[in-house]
Amino acid sequence: MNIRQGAKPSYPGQVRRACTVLPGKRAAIAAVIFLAVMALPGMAFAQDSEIDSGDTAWMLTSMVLVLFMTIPGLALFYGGLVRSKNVLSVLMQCFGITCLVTILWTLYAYSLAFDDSTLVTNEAGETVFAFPSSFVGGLSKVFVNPNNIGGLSGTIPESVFFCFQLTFAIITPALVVGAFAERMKFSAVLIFTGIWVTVVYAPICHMVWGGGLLSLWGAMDFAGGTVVHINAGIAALVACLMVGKRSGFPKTPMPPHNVAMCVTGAAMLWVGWFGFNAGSQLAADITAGMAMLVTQVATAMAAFTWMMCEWIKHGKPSAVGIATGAVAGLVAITPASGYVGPIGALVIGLVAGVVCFVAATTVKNALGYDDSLDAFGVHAVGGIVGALLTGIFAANTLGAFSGTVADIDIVKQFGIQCAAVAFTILWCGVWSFLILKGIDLTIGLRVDEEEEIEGLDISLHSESSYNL
Amino acid sequence: MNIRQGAKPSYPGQVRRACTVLPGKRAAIAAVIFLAVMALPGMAFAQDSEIDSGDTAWMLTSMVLVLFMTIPGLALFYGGLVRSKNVLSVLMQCFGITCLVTILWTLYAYSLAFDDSTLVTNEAGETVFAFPSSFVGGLSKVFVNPNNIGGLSGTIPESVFFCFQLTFAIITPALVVGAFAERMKFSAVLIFTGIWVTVVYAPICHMVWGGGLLSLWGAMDFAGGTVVHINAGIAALVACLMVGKRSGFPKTPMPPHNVAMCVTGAAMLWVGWFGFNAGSQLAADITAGMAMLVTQVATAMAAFTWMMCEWIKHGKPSAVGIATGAVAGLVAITPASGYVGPIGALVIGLVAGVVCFVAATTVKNALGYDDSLDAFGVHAVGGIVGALLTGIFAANTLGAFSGTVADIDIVKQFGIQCAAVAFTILWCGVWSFLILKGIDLTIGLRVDEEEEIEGLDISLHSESSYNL
Amino acid sequence: MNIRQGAKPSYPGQVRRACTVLPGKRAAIAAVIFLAVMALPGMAFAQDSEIDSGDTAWMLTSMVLVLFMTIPGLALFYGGLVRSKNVLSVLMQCFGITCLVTILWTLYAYSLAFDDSTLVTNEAGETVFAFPSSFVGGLSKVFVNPNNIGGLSGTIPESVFFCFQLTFAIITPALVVGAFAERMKFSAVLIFTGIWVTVVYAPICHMVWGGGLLSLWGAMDFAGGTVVHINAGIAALVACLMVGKRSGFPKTPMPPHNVAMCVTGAAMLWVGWFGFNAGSQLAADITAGMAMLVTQVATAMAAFTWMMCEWIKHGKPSAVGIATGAVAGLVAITPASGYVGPIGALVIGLVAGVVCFVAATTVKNALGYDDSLDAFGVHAVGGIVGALLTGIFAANTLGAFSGTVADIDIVKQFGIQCAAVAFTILWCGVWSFLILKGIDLTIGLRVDEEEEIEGLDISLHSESSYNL
Amino acid sequence: MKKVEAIVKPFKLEEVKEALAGLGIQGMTVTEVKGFGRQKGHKELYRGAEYVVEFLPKMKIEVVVPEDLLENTVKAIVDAASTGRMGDGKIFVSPVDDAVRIRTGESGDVAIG
Amino acid sequence: MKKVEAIVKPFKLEEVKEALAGLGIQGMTVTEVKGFGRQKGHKELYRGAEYVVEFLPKMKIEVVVPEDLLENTVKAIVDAASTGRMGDGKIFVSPVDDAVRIRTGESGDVAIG
Amino acid sequence: MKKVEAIVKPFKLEEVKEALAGLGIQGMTVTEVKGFGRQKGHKELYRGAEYVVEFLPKMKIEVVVPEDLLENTVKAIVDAASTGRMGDGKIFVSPVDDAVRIRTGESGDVAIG
Ligand SMILES: Nc1ncnc2c1ncn2[C@@H]1O[C@H](COP(=O)(O)OP(=O)(O)O)[C@@H](O)[C@H]1O
Ligand SMILES: Nc1ncnc2c1ncn2[C@@H]1O[C@H](COP(=O)(O)OP(=O)(O)O)[C@@H](O)[C@H]1O
Ligand SMILES: Nc1ncnc2c1ncn2[C@@H]1O[C@H](COP(=O)(O)OP(=O)(O)O)[C@@H](O)[C@H]1O
Repeated sequence: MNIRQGAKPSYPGQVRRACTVLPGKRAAIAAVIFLAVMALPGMAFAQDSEIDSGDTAWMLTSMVLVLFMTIPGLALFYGGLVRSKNVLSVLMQCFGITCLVTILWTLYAYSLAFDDSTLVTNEAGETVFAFPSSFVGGLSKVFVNPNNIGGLSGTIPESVFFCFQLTFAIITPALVVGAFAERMKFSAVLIFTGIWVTVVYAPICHMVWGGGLLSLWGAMDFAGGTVVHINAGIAALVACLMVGKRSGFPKTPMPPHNVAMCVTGAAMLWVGWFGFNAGSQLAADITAGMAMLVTQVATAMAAFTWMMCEWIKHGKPSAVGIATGAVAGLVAITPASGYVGPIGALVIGLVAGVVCFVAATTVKNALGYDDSLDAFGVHAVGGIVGALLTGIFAANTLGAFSGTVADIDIVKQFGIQCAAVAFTILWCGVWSFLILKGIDLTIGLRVDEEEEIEGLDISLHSESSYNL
Repeated sequence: MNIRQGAKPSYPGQVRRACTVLPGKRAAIAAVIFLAVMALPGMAFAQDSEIDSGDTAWMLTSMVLVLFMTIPGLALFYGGLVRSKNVLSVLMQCFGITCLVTILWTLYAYSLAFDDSTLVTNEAGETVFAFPSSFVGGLSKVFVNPNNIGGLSGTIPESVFFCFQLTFAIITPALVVGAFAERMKFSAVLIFTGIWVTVVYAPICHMVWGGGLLSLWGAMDFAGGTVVHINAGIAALVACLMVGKRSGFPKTPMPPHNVAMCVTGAAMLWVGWFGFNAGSQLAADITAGMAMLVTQVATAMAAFTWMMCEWIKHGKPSAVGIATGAVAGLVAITPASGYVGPIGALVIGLVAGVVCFVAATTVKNALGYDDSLDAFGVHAVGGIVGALLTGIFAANTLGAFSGTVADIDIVKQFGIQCAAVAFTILWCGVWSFLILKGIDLTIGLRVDEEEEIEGLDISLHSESSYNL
Repeated sequence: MNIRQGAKPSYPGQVRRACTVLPGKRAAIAAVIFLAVMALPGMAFAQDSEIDSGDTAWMLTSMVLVLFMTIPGLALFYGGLVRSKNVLSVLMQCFGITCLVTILWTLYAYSLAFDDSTLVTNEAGETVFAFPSSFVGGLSKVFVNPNNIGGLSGTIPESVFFCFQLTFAIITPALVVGAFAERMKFSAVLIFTGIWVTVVYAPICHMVWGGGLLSLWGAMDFAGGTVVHINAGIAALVACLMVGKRSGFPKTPMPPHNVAMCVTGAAMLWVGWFGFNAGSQLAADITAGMAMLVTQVATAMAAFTWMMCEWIKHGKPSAVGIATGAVAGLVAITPASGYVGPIGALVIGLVAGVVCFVAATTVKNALGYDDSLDAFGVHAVGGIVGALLTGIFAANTLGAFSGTVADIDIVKQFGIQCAAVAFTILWCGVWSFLILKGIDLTIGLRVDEEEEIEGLDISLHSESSYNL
Repeated sequence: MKKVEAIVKPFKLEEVKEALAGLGIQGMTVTEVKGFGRQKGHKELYRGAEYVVEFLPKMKIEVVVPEDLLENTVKAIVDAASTGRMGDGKIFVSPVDDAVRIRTGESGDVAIG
Repeated sequence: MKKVEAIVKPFKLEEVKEALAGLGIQGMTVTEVKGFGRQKGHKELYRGAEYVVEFLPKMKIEVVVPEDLLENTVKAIVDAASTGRMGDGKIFVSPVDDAVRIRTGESGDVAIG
Repeated sequence: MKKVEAIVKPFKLEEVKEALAGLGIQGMTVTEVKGFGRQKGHKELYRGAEYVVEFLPKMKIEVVVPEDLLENTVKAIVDAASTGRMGDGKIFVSPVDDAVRIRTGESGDVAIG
């Protein structure tokens, strides 16, 4: 029963493309190559010629765009929202996470997510459930080097696939920063990140994109609704509950210290997100193009919706509002991006705009938790909206509202999406709690009050951002 | 007489490429495909293989670059130039326009610009003048969805072409913001944008790039001299005249509140503009490469020239000056970018630098209109300079000053360019006036004086950008 | 003995690829084309079809990324580090250099670096030493125009190669700005840049990448360790010694006026650097992918290391520190990027982090020169670390520490790298001294003290950045 | 010698300056301050959290004048700075024992001339 | 009429404001200042160069009160602003000859009411 | 007790501070202000529009001293802050009734020690 997959790794692109209606040029290329190889047996360049320079060009670019989302994008978006005495601490957290995750990904975390050599297949060659391979990858890709990562992954170099996925592993814990900003110890942030990437991110990534559990269930997540956003958002909620409120919250107003910086960061997130979503196709093809289009549409719609909600409720639309709405739209379209069509994306944007607006304003204020920068309200809530609506609007049978996926049973798929969301919430919630508890009991999560009032920039980093 | 074009849409890339001297690899590919199809009739992947992953990769990237020009690029460039009490209003306008135009483009505006199914052709298969198809596109591409936009446009997915053109439709009204900044109502900005994109932008775009009137005349506009810059610049002039001067202008000095922000935005515009110009080739080929090269050269030259003008006239070169000069160069090279050579680009940059310098300083001060951020002085004037000089430096018969277009009658082409410019000025001027008049008579264009003095950030958006 | 190379220019990509272990698809493509040409003699599109749209797409993108490094990246990184009265002067210097170098490159400097028509070859067709062709290129590419630059360079348009290399020529003198910031005359900066690019940059570039002296020696410099960083760093040291200390240095503290701006710039440098390193392969292939991967790894490691050094030494890690460490890592991996593997890159990052930290803090303070923004401590020192370690970690015989280069004699290669570094230091040091001396004796290098105290923004540019 | 401290609305600064110049006063010192008073602050809004900005931007103009100019100075400021609306500000007059011009070391009325 | 000038730690501003409001004082003017005193500044660090920031951010609250309110005002500020740690700040009391409300031209105690 | 208010050029702040420390003065309060006086402002230039910045950056140093230190204080400031050029600034001396140290509640001369 334990047949190793051997030379046919199940990379996410392929897993996901399995249910797209437009197999596109990949199939065509495969056919060509097959013919070529048949015709010219033994030609030395047969394997090399599988690389597609166009796909590779786009994926090199996509990696750059996704890194751009975290630094400087997210760093500015979050940095602008905090008070001026904490801006550097947020930038440091984004930078520190970027560095740390890169190192761990190189040493072992990539292997835990994407080494599929331990996957178990049945006689028909289909991957089947097994322990632990349905939860975590193998160890054959630890200490990456030209010998274990020097080849291709589909039509692109595996090194590029490694880098692209690395940027996802970077931004996910960086998103969590929004929840505990302005009060958590820098050392605790780094330790949390290191453990969390190992026991939460890499496994969930493996389960969704590496041939693990959720992919066996048939969950659809084009670019990371569960892996990135629900994951980050749930960790954020747990973190802000465990770290506690900022001193003075909610009585003292804590307005953004630099809204222009925040809006700049949001714009960069928007721009970079095309690498995230259209890049997740791992190719420069028709599906990537449609992913780009629906990303733009859903984002614009969500931003516009959030703005209109404010206009109606408070009489005035705000810059922080439109920027936050854009992020909510980006989050919601993420899992859907390779599957839905433009009009479906309009609906997803509309729903995400309204729901996240309510979550980040009314609900948060009602419940009174201090999710400083709304990492939960935007990423978990938006991610859930997107993951569920993916199950509906992916279907290619909805007229102008059609997506691109054929043969989809909407009710069943919606059920699968619900199950995948619930599983992610559970896995992430429990582990995040345990990790944070452990840190709290040892080095402590939080700076002391005097340091908090002085600001983390001076108290943790001996710097102040502005000497104007 | 009414023969529908059927399967041969006249997309701008193709219209424009018709007169380039280097038909490049497109012809070669066509030949190969032709041969392949001849040789292997009925092969299933024949149509799919028309997509070029390299071209698609570049166009995905180009879309991202052009979006980057508006948010954050233009937003920062303009945001830095206004006073600190209005910076968020400018950022909001850029964001709001981005969202609104995306939604309209998806619903119907793309169809008005690029649905060529109503174009009328003669017996020889050439498109001929007809009403209304020479002024506006058809309606077969409204409510875009995988069924009407899921195929290819040339060698790239039509969804990518849609997105690329969308970013042009976004930046054009966003440029106009520079003229009425610091005093126009946000609601009026949005309404103006919605109508203007419908009755000015989409038709002009159709006339130049969609097979309409100006393309029948033979006007050359590689990347949007008329469509984007003259269009935006004329609307800007009309708008600043109709909205009126800022309270205090010109007696009170209104220096930029953050020159570093403005220069950062200019740098981003420069960087993103390569997507604009080299992307307008719709392919990653020799013409795209040359478009990139001449864009860089003209921009550098115009910036340097503006700087030297200041140095000579005022004794000191300034940062706002060099940044503005760069933008003037970018504008001027836009219509010329796929046609002229590097030395021609040097000349275009030189002329644009001097002429726009005079327009934005001496002329504006002399005439006394309040084009807050010089949207007219830079975009209309620079666009006209570029459109006219394109008629000259495109010719491949000028020695080191040569462009890349063969068989061009310089005098005649110059005349065509003049006519195209004049037509655009007229069409845009009249419509812009009517739209603004209509808004003025209904909801009003302008905030009241107290709101203006308090600043639009607080009065319209209940926010202030800086809480340092 | 003087056989002209004719149609086979020795462009850097090719020079460098000569010793990579993965000749990759280029060989494969060549073979295909060879076969095709054999089979179909005289087919008109044979030459055209050599262009690879995927490679071209990536190189168009890479050019944009490298320009993005200088403006806005480096401009913000440096601009944030100076005092607020000098921020615009730094931005102006970056912009001015960008413009000036673009113009000179177009007129003649590209030719001096990359016109290989004067190279001398022996009977076996190998380039051999000759004067002056081993030191400087020919003049057949002056006044670039479609006739001398309209073709291909390898698989990409030569115009794109021109632009890509131009962005290297821009950033190199821009890096030097860090050494003399806050006190040098703007006119002197421009004159220095113009001469320096002509007599230092273009020749060194030719010697390393254009078939000149250092390439004959066999020096390995994938993306510019010698050409860009050591070159810039040495010029920086000479410049800061000759221009003299800032008034008040080192007694008066001169903290960065805007650390958030500085960190933003560093993030942009990081992001753009993938164009620099992975773009230097001139193709979207396996080597480019590996270059991207090692760039990310070394940078993260160096940033993390610098941060830990601070944490250990001063008790607190700082934002300026982690950002500077990232730049040090980027510098060090530059020469090595196409040759080493990920674990080798980790080591390079570690060494660069420690060594540059010591150079920029302890050594600088001990010796007391005023390298305002550590252009020497980061670029020369980091560049030397990288150039030397390239000789070691390129070898594909080091197990998990392997690079990708076969048949390398580590000891010999290390010797060659030392020689190349020494030669660059000498050439650049002597010329930089002479140029600066000349300027000092004529128009003078430095503003007078009153201007310096008032700040260069007001005294040289009549502007102040912030009017908040 | 008296010090006149006027707290005015920021956009009135220019007019006050000119009014004082009209009296022949050649020097003054200006500080950005925040005022709290009867004038209601505006509310700001961030993600659904509303809060009131109670401290409003004001300009403090300090001018030290010889006693004989006092009355006119106060009057000039009142005239220039008044809009008749809440928040126009206050003028405080207080005694100054002496003034010194740093450049020359002169003291007394001549130092503020 | 007296002017009470209090230099306090920035985060005490809100409490002082409320304490004054508690006394019925309806107006005050606040300035961001830098204080130098016994309280040690923190050190900042840039690329290995350490330096001490000696001037610490403080808030100066100026409030002009009728003489009868003076004592209570000073007491209220001391109570609200004191943390018992170095750097809590100072209060200075000085004479004011007159006050004028710009809006109305009223002067004397009524102008500061 | 007297308040000495010195308006000086910003780059002289450090020297004045040291001069005062030399007299044993341990506390002072500094504010960034804009000065208007005989010293000509510079012009700034934006896209061909020139305008003159009339208000120049200055530093206001406020120090409250016991009467006996007054003379030396003024002298020390004049010596430290003078460059002999227009715009060196002014010193104003005014009466202070009392001072209170917030931390301890002490008042009088001991509060400013
Ligand atoms: N007692 C006071 N002491 C110091 N400053 C005051 C006092 N009362 C008012 N101010 C200042 O005067 C400004 C205007 O006062 P406000 O009560 O708003 O309006 P008005 O002067 O028109 O009555 C306030 O913002 C504050 O800066
Ligand atoms: N003599 C003085 N004149 C003016 N301001 C002073 C004087 N002494 C102290 N200050 C101000 O009071 C603040 C607090 O003084 P400091 O000596 O640090 O603590 P404390 O008041 O607790 O003794 C200082 O930062 C300064 O702003
Ligand atoms: N009458 C005044 N009241 C308040 N401040 C004054 C007065 N006169 C001058 N100043 C302040 O002193 C500064 C220096 O004065 P200025 O006339 O420029 O030079 P100088 O002191 O050398 O004569 C001014 O910028 C202003 O801040």
